Amino acid sequence: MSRIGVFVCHCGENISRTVDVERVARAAEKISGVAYACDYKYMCSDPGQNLLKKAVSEHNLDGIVVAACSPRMHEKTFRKAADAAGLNPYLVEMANIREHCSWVHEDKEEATAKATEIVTMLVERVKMNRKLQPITVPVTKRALIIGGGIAGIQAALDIADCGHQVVLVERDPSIGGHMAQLSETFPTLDCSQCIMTPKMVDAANHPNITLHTYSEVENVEGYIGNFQVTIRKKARSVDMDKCTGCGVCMAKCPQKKIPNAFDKNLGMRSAIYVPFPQAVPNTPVIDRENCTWFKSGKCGVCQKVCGPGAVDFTQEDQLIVESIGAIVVATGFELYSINEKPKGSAIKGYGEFGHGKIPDVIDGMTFERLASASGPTGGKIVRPSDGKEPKQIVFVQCVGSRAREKGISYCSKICCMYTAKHTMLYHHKVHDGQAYVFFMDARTPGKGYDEFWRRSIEEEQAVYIRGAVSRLYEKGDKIVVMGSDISLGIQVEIEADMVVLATAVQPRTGAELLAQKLGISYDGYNFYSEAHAKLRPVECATAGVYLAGACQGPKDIPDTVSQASAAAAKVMTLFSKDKLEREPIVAKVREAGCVACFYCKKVCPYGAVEEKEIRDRQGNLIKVVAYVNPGVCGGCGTCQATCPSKSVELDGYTDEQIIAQIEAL
Amino acid sequence: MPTKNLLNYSYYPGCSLHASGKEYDESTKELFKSLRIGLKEVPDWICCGATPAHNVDELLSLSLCAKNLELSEQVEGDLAVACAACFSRLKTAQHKLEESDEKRKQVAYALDAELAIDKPVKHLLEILAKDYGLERLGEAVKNPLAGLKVACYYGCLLTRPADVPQLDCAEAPTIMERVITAAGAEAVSWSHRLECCGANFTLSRPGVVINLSGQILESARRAGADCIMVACPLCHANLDIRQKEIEEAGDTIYNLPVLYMTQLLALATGAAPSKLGFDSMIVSPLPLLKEKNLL
Amino acid sequence: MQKFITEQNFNTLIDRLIGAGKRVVAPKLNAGTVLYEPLSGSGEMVLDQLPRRSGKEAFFPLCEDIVSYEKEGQKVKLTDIDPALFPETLLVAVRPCDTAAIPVLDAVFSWDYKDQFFLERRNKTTIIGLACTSSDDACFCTAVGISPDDRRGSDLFMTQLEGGGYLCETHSEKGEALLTAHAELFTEPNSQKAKPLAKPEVEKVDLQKVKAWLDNNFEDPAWDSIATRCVGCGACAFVCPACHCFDIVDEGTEKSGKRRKNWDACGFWKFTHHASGHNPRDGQPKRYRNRIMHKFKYYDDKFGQTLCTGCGRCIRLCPVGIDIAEIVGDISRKN
Amino acid sequence: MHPEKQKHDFEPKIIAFVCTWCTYAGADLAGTSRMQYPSNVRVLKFPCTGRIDPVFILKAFQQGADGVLVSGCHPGDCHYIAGNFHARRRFATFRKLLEFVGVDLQRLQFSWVSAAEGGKWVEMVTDLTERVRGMGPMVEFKELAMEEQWSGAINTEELKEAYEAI
Amino acid sequence: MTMIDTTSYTLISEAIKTEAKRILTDGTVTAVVGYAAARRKGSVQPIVITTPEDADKLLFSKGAVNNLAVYLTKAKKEIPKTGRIGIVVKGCDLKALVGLMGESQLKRENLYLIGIPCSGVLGSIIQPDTELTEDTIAPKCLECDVHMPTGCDFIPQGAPITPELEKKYAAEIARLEALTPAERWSYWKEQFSKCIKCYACRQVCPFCFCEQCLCDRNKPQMVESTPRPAGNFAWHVIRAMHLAGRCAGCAECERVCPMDIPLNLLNRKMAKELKELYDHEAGLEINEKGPLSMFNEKDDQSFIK
Repeated sequence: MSRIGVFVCHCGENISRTVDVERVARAAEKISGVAYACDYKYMCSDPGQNLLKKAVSEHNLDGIVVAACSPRMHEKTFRKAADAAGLNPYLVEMANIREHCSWVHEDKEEATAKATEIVTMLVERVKMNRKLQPITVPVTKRALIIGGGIAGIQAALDIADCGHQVVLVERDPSIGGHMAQLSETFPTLDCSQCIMTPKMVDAANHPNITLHTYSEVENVEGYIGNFQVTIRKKARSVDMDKCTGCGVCMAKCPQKKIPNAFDKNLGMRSAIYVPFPQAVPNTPVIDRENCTWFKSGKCGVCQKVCGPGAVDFTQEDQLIVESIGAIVVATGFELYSINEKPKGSAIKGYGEFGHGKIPDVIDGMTFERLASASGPTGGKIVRPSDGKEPKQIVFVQCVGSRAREKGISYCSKICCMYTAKHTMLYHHKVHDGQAYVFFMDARTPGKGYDEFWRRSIEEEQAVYIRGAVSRLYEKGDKIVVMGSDISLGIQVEIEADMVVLATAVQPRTGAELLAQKLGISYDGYNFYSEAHAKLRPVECATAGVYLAGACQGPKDIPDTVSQASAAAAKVMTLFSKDKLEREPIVAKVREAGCVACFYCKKVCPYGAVEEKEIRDRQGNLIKVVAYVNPGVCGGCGTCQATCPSKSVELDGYTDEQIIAQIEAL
Repeated sequence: MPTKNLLNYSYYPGCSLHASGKEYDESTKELFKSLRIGLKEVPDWICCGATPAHNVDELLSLSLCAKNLELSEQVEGDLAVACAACFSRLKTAQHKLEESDEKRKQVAYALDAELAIDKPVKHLLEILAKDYGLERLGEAVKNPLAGLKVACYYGCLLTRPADVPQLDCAEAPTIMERVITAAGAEAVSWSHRLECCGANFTLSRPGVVINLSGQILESARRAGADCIMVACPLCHANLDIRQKEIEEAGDTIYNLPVLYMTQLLALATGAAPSKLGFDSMIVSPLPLLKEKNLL
Repeated sequence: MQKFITEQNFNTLIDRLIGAGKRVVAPKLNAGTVLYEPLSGSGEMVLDQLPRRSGKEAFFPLCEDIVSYEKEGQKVKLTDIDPALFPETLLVAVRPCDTAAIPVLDAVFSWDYKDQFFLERRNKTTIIGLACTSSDDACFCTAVGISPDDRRGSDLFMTQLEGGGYLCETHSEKGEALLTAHAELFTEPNSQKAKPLAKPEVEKVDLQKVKAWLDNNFEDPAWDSIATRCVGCGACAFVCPACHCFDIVDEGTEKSGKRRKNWDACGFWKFTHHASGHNPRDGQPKRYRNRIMHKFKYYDDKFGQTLCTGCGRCIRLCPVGIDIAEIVGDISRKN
Repeated sequence: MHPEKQKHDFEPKIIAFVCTWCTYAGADLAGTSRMQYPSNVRVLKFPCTGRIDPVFILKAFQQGADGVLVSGCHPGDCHYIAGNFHARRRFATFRKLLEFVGVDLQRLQFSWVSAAEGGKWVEMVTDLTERVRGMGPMVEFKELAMEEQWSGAINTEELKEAYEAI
Repeated sequence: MTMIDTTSYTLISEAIKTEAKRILTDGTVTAVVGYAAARRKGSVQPIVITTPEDADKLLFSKGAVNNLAVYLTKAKKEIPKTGRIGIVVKGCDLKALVGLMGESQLKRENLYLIGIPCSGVLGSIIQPDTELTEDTIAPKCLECDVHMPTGCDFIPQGAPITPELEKKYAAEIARLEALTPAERWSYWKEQFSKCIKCYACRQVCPFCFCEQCLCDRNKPQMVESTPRPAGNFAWHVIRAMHLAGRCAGCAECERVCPMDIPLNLLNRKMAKELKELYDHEAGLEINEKGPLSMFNEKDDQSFIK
C-alpha cells in the first residue's frame, strides 16, 4: 500500500478563513494509502518545507500532496523540497484549495467538503505518479542562420564571438540584405552602408562563420540540438577560391543592359555581376538567364579575360549537409507592390494608384536607392521617367498597411519613420522642393523617434496632410494626387512631380515553404509565429528554432538587431551545456501495444513522432512502431487521446493518473 | 412557341429609366432587340431605394431590394439592371443579407414572406461583355463607330465597393472600354473615370455637383474625348443637364455630348437613330455623330 | 412419477411460483432475442425456439461478485458474498442438449475443490426439461450420444402432446416435490401420443475414435487448416451449454470495489496471456485446438465425459462459419 | 454581510476537465480576483484539451458526475499549437454519439476560457451548475452502474436500498 | 417481396477459381483469401489457400457474408506475411481495405484484389440455404453504393442486380433521432444489456486491429470488463467512437453479434455525423489522415461557449 503524506496549508488566513484545514487533514488520514497528514500555517515557508522534508524520512513517504495554492504558484517550491528530502520531485502534487476553493466560496462547510474532495482526488492521482527523470538530449554546438541581412549577420556574429560554429545561408549572391540598400537610417541619419559593410566583412572573415551565399535551405531533418540541414549551393559559375574580385569580367561582359534588382531596376548591370560594389563576398555570379553563353553557347568573354581562370560554365548546384544544433530564421521582408494581384488573392492591388504603371510613382525602397550616394544616380533625386528633379513630391503612407479592404490589416511599423527621413533627405538634396505627406497617424514610439518626426515638419518643411489619397493620375508630366485633408474637411489635389508610396512590409514570397521545411508555424500573412507573443517572442513553438527580424513581423533596424541578439542569446543558452535538459513531461510509446497506425504522428503538432523498426537479433524486421523523440515532444498529449490502443502515454498525465482522479469523485 | 432569342433576362429598369433617363430604357430595348436578347420587365417593380434610403433606414433599403428580387422571380432569366444605382443597391442588399442571419430575419419579418433573393443580378455591361460575349457583339456591329473617341465614365457606384458588384476591378476597370471598342470606337485614357459626379447632392448642394462634374468634363476634354459614355442615368443627368451651368461657372465651353452606352451600341448594331432618343439630350450629340458619319 | 398438465395449468403453475417470490427463469424475448431470463409472468414464455444462450447461467452466471473490499487509511476491509443470498430458482423449458450438460458441469465443480458458488446455486435450482420437436441442420445432439428427449439433468421432464398439454415425468426429489406441492394442477397421464421428436439427421460420431486420434495428434498440421479462419472471439464458448471457464477480475476504485467471476473463453488471446508478455497459445489454431481437446479429450481423461451436447449454437453463431460437428466428424473418420 | 445562501435539495456533482495553460489559469484568476461561484465543481488539470480522451467524459458520468465541463484555450491560443483544434473535432463527434445513445447534452458543456477570463470561468461553472441542478441528478448512469446481469444477482437488501436511493 | 437474382454468382465462382489458380501458379501471390463451402447446405466459410490445387475450393455465393479484410490486419496473425496476397472482396469489403491502407496497415502493392460484382449477401443468423430476398438480404446491402468495386486487379464478368430497396439504417437512425434522450437511452440500455462481452464485434472488425485493445487492459481499467450493463454500455460507446470516421459500413459487427445488438446503427450514425460535420466519407479513397486526425481552423464550434 502507498504511503502518501498530505500537507494542508492555512496560507495565513487565506485558506483557513473559509476552509477548516484541520478537518481536511483529519479526513485525509482516512483516505486509503495515506500514511501521514498535517496542517501548517505557511507550508511554503522554510519551517513548512522542513516539516515536509522531515515527514518524508520519518514516515517513509512515497508520495506527497500539498493542499495549498495553485500549482502554478508553488509546485516547483515543493518539488524542490521533496527532491532535497530524497523523494523524486514528480511524486509531489498540489491540491489547489486556495484559488479554486477558499477564495471563491464563502460557506465554510461547503468549502471544507470541497477541499477534502480535492485532496482525495490528488491523493489518488499521486499514487499513480511515477518517478521521472529530466530528459537529456545531446547538443551539436553549431548554429544555422537563414538569411544574411542585418538580423542574420548580427545573430551570426554574436554566436560566433561566443566561440560556437555558425553556418550562415544567404539566398542572394551577397549578404547585406535590405540594410545594404538603404541610404541613411533614422533617427540619426547615419549612412546605412557605412555601418553595415563593416559588419558584413566581419561576418565573412570570422573564423567561426561559414558563409554560404547564393544558397538556399533545401531540407531540414532532426530536432533541437540535432538537426541535419541540406543546403543547396546554387551554381555561381565562378570559382570562389580562384576569383580575386578584380571585376574585369564585369567590365568586359557584353550584356550590360540588365536591370539591377538591387537598385530597384533603376540601374543596369552585366550578366556576370556583383549586385553592388561593396558586396560580400566580392565574387561575381553569372546570371544564366541573361548570359549569352548560357543562352546561345557563344561569347565566353568573361572566361577569356579572367586571369585566375575562375569562370566555370560547367558548375552545377551542389547539395551539402550540415549538422546543426539550433536554427535562427532571419529571412526578412519584402515590400508590397500595388500591381494587380491574381484573381481570388486575399491581398489586393491599388487600381486607383494606377496598378504600378505610372513611372514616377515609386516605393520607399526605390527612393532609398535614389537617395543613396552609392545608388544608380549617385544620390541625386530624379524622376525615373525623365531624369528631372522633382520639385513637388508627395509621400503617401499606409499603402497596403492598415487597409483591411486591401487584405492587410496590420501596421508596417517602419513607414512613418522612414517617410519622415525621406522628407529630410529630399529637403537636403532639393532645396527648392516641397514635400507633402498624406498620413493617417504618425506612429513614432522609440528613442528619438518623435523628435525626428517633428524635425521633418518643423525644420525640414514637410507638409503633413492628415488624410487618405483616393486617386493618382497622370496629367501631362505631372501626377495629380487627389486626397482629403480630414483636419480641414476639404478635398485636396496636388500636382506632383513624383509620388513615393510607403508600401506595406510583407514576408518574403515563399516564406511558408521554408516554414514547412522547418516545421514552424506562420500566421495568415505568412509571418512566422513566435511561441508566445509576449514571453517567448524569439522562440518558435518548434524547439531549437528561433526568429530574428522582419520575418516574424515588421521591424525597424534597432528592433531587428535586438531580436537577433536575443535569438543568439537563446542559441548560446542552448549551447552552454553539452546536453539539453528538459521537463520529463513527454510522451512515450509502449511498443508492445503499438500497431503502427501512426495516428499519433498525424496529430502531433511538433512532428515529434517517428517510425521505428523493431528487429530481432538476426536483424529480421519484427514490426514497425511509433517512436516519440523526447527532444522534440512538446508534451500536449494529443497523441495519447488519439491512440486507439493507448499505446502512447504522456508522462505526468497518464491514463492511470487521470482515471484514478476521476474515480476519486 | 420557341423563342428566337439567344438569351433571356428579366428586366428591372428602375424609376429613372421611366423618367429622366427614358433614352436609356429605349436604347436598351432597341439594342437588345437587335442582339436577339430577350428582356421581360419585372411586373409591379418598386423603387430600389437609391440613393437616400440606405443612409436613413437600412431595413427599409434592404427590404425594398428584397421585395424587388422576390418580384423578379416571376420572370425567367437573370435580372438585368441598367441603372448603376439600382444595380448597386440590389447587389449590396444581396451581399448584406447573405452575410447576416439577423438581417435576413428582420427583412423576412418586414416583408412577411420567405426571402427569395438569390436571383443573379447583372448589369447590362456584364450581360454584353460576359454572357453575350465581346466577340459576338463585334460580329453584330453593322455600323462601326470608327473615329469616335469615347471617354468611358463609370461613376463611383458601378464597380464599388470592391467585393460587392464584382463587375470588374473596382479601381481600374476596363469593361466599358472593352465593350465600346468592340463596337469600333476608340476609348480614350483619362483620369476621372471613377470619380463621383456628385449625384447625391444634385438637388441639395448643386455647387458640389458643379465642382465634381466639372472636373470630370475637364478631364475628358483634356484626354481628347469627343463624347462621354455613361451607364447610369444619374451621372447622365449631372453631366448632360448641368453642363451648361458648369460651363458658365468655369467660363469655358465643353460641348461634350453625354451618351448612354446603349445608345452608342444600338447605333452601332444598326438600330434606327430616331428610336434612340438623341434629340432629347441637352447637349445634342447629333452634330458630332453627323461629323463622324455615323448617322 | 408421471402426470399430465394442460398448457393453462402449466401457466398457472408458473404464475403462482412467481407470485410466491420464486425466480422463474424461462426462454423469453429480450429486445428481439430469445434468452433464458427471469419471467414476470407466464405470458412471456417463448417455447418454440432454442434460446441463444444455454440455461447454465442459472447456476453459472455470466458474472457474479465473490468478494467486496473497502479501503480506509492503511486498512482494507473485505466482505464475502453470502451464498445464502442466492435466490431459489425454477429453470423452465430447458432443452435436452442444455440439461444433458448439467451433470457434466457438476463433475468439474464438485471435484476435489467444491465450488460453493456453483453448487449452492445449483442446489437452489429446479430444472424442468422439455423435449425437442423441431431442429435445424446445425443440431447434432444425436451425433454425440444425446437424444431430443434426453432426461439427463432434468428434475422434471416435459413432453409436448399432440392434443396439447404436457406429459410430466419426475427424475429427482426436487421434481417430485414440485409436482406434489402443486398436485391439484396435474392429472393422471392419458393415452395421448407425444409430438414427434426432432431427431437431427446426422451420423453418430464414435467419440472413442475421436479421443483416440486426439490422444496422439496434438501437433497435427490439420489444426492450422481447421482454425486459421478463427478470429478469436468468445461467441462459441459463451453460447455453449458445457463451457465453464471463468476469469476472476478485481473491479472498482481505490476506495472500494469487487472481485468478480466472469465467463472466459479459450478463444481469447488473453486467456493464456502471461504477465511477462509471453503467450504459450500464440495463435488461433492453438486456441481452437484447446477447445476441441478440452471437449473431447481432456474432460474425458479426467471425468469420463464429453463436453459437447450437440446443441449447434456455436455452429449457428460462429462469425466465420466454424462447424464443430464437421470437425469432429472429420476426426472420427481419420484412422 | 452576505445575503443568506439559498439551500438546495440537490447539489449536482460537476467535473471540469481543463487545460493547464488557459482555463486552469483562468480559474486561478477567478480565485485571485475573489469571484464567487458554486462549490460543486471539481477540476481536473490536463496539459491541453488535446489530451482529453472521450473515455474520461464517459468515466466521469459513470463515477457519478451530473454535469461535465470541458474547457481549454481559444482557437489559435493553444500552448501546443493545435491541440485544441484536434480536441474540437473529437468532441464535436463524441457529443453526437452521446446524444445518440441518449445522454442529454445539456449536461455536457464545452467552452474556451482563456487565462484572462476569470469572469467567464465563473459564468461557465455557474451556468452549468444551475442548469444541471434544474435537471436533477444524472440517474441514467447511476442506475446502470447498479444494475446486475440477472444471473449474478443476489437478494440483498442493501442493493435494493442503494437502488432506491438514487 | 422482391427476390434478388444471384444466378450470376455461379459464373463469378468459376472466374474466381480460374484467376486464383492462375495467380497462385505464376507466383503473383503466395496465398488467396476467399470463400469456400462448409458442411451445412448453402453455408460458406472463409478459407486461405496457398496452392493452385486448392483453388477449386473457392466460390462466391449469397452466403459469402464475411469481410475477409479482417484476415489481413495485424491482429490476426495466422495469414502468411510474406509476398503478395490475393483476396476476394465485395465493394463493402474493399472500403475497409482502402481504410486500412490509409492507416498504414496494408500496402496496395502487397495485395491482389479480386473484386466481386455483388448483388448482395444474406443477413445475420439466417439459415444459410435461404433464398436471397429483400427480407433476408443483409441490411447493409440495402444501402450499398459499391455493388461494383473499382480499382481491383481482377473483376469477374457480371452485372450486379441492384433493385431499389428501402434503406433500413437511414430509417432507423431517423426514428431514433426523433425520440427523446430518455427514450433513446432506454433503447440502447436494453440492447447493450444483452451484451455478453464475447467481443465477436471487435474480432471481426477490420479496424479493430489493435494488438491489445484498450478494453483488455486493466492498468488503468478504462472500461469495466465484466459483462454488466454499465461496462457493456461503455464498451460499445467507446468502440463506436474509435470507429468514427473509419468504419465504412461492412456491418460485420452487427452480423456476428450473437445477441443481435444493432451495432452498425451506431457506426452509421457516426458516419452520417462526420459527413455533415466535415464532409468525410470513409473508404472512398486512401487518405493519409482521417477526419479525427486533422482539423481545419474554421471547423464548426457552435457547440463551444
